Amino acid sequence: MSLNAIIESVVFAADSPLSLDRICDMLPEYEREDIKVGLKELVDFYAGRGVVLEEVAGGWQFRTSPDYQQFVVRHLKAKTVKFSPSAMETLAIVAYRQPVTRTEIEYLRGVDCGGVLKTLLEKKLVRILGKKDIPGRPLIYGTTKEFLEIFGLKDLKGLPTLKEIQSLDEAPHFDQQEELPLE
Amino acid sequence: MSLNAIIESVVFAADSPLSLDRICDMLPEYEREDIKVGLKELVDFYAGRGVVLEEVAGGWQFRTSPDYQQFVVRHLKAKTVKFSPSAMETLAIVAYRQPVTRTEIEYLRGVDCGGVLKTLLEKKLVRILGKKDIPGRPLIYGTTKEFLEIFGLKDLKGLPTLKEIQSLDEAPHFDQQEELPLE
Amino acid sequence: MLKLAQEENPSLEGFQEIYNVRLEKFEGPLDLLLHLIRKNELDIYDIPISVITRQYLDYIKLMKDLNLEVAGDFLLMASTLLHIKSRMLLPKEEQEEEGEEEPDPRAELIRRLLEYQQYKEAGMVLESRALLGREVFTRGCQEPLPNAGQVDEGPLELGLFDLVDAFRALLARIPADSFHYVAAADTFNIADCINEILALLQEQDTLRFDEIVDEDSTRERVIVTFLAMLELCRLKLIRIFQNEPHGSIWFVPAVANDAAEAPHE
Repeated sequence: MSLNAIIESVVFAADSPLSLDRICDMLPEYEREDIKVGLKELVDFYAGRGVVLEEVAGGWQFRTSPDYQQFVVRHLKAKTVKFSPSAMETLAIVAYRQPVTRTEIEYLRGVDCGGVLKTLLEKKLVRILGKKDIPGRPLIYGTTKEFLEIFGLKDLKGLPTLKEIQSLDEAPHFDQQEELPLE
Repeated sequence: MSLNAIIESVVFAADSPLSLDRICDMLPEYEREDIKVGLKELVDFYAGRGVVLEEVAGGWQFRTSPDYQQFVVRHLKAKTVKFSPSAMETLAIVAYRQPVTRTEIEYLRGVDCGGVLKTLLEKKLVRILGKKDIPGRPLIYGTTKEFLEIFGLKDLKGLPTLKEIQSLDEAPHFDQQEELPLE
Repeated sequence: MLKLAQEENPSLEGFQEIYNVRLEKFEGPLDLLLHLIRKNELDIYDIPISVITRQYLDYIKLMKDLNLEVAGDFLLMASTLLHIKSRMLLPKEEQEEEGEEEPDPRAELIRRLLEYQQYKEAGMVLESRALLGREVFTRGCQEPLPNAGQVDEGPLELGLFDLVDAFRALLARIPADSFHYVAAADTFNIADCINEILALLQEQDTLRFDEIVDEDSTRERVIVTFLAMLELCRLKLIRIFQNEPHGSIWFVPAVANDAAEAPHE
């Protein structure tokens, strides 16, 4: 187990740049001088690679080399998108209550949903089904085929019901279980 | 500018494992075969260091080597991952038997699993795959990408093989179990 | 279940000596049975059912004596064991009357025990791996990247549980009476049926009534489908055609799919 590998793992996993003092505190079994030499050797070792060891803001940190920035930024487009809670909530309402109008969604959520709905429409998770036959003829929304694909559902009946999810909280239901044969 | 350094920087910057397909998409100017060779070379290059390149959850990711755990954890706030035996039993059943219904899990474990399942869902180790095409259309469960990431598995085929059903006397005795503290 | 250290319960010593049962944390009745089998060095393929039943019941009794809550799952297993035991006691002739070769009444239990043991062990093997966040770690620092904020292309990553959980959280906030009814899966209702028709109409432009209901459909299903159709018609989501009296009823979506119509609210 080499000191350099130890420093490498410690600096890599740290959530902020680690100062020499900090590294020394963490590795009391090693001499400060040896740690300094180790850091120097690691800097040389990584020099010219895609990832380099740098001293920033008074601490040591691994970061991608600026030379490769053009490739690294391509990530931004490849990153998986996670949904905000408000988008999730709105999507849930549309999924479970379709066909549903924006007013109904906003009534349920208690906040304006124009922006979120637009995002959902753009992402093709939600679509306009038509207009409701009531005064004002508001648009009504429902989920799309893409929605089913993303959630891996065959059809809307595959959506878990609230009752089913809530049953996970419920008390044991051991009594029904006895005769069930397992395939 | 070497391809290996590019791959290195791209994989390093990603915040989840990057699949070969994704890397190829990101680097259209390079051949898939060359990228594959590059990954292989990087794996060898990092082998034995404090940080290694690994294939997990269908993608590539840099991680600290388990050998250096004792040093790395010194500065990480104890957010230690801990699994109860019942969580592990349930998770193992979901992992090996997926798609599996709650009733099947409960039959196999002999106890109600609602609470455990919910925890596993919340921890994103288990997900709802949909509903089973049998009367009652029960929910079916499977494991997630996070499961593979946390357990360091390349894919589900990488699950340790189940011990063949054998007679009890040959089976190992799980003495550790006796130490379990009172909950 | 609880594990009680011997010294904490000196009064139990005698009991434990007699029955050789130690209170431990068991994951369930199968776990307890495996423990008893192992402890007595029994052959799992040929479990002496009366021995194991007795010990199992002693254990349950001990739990009760200690005022420990005995989970229903444990009682259920007790009744299963007693049932197996009684079947083992049935005279041979009586068994034969019921049919041909009666399978060993213990077979199912043995299979469950073996299988349970397998998964229990697999869980331990999994748990002993180098886990992310425990033995291994990924890069801790955020990679400083330009414009990392405004990103929303790329594949979506969504889970069904997240969706339902979002809805659940919402319902928890909202007074119950704002929701007249929320999906129920067990019975076939109009809402399900509407969803089904809408889903089908996403894939095809026209739909026949008899594509949704056939001769095997229950009366209830036909009525519900018809009501769903009327409701959809009322909402002006579909139009209905019938080419001849008693001919097939056809639906078409009232609005072409994803009409270029932008939300102009």
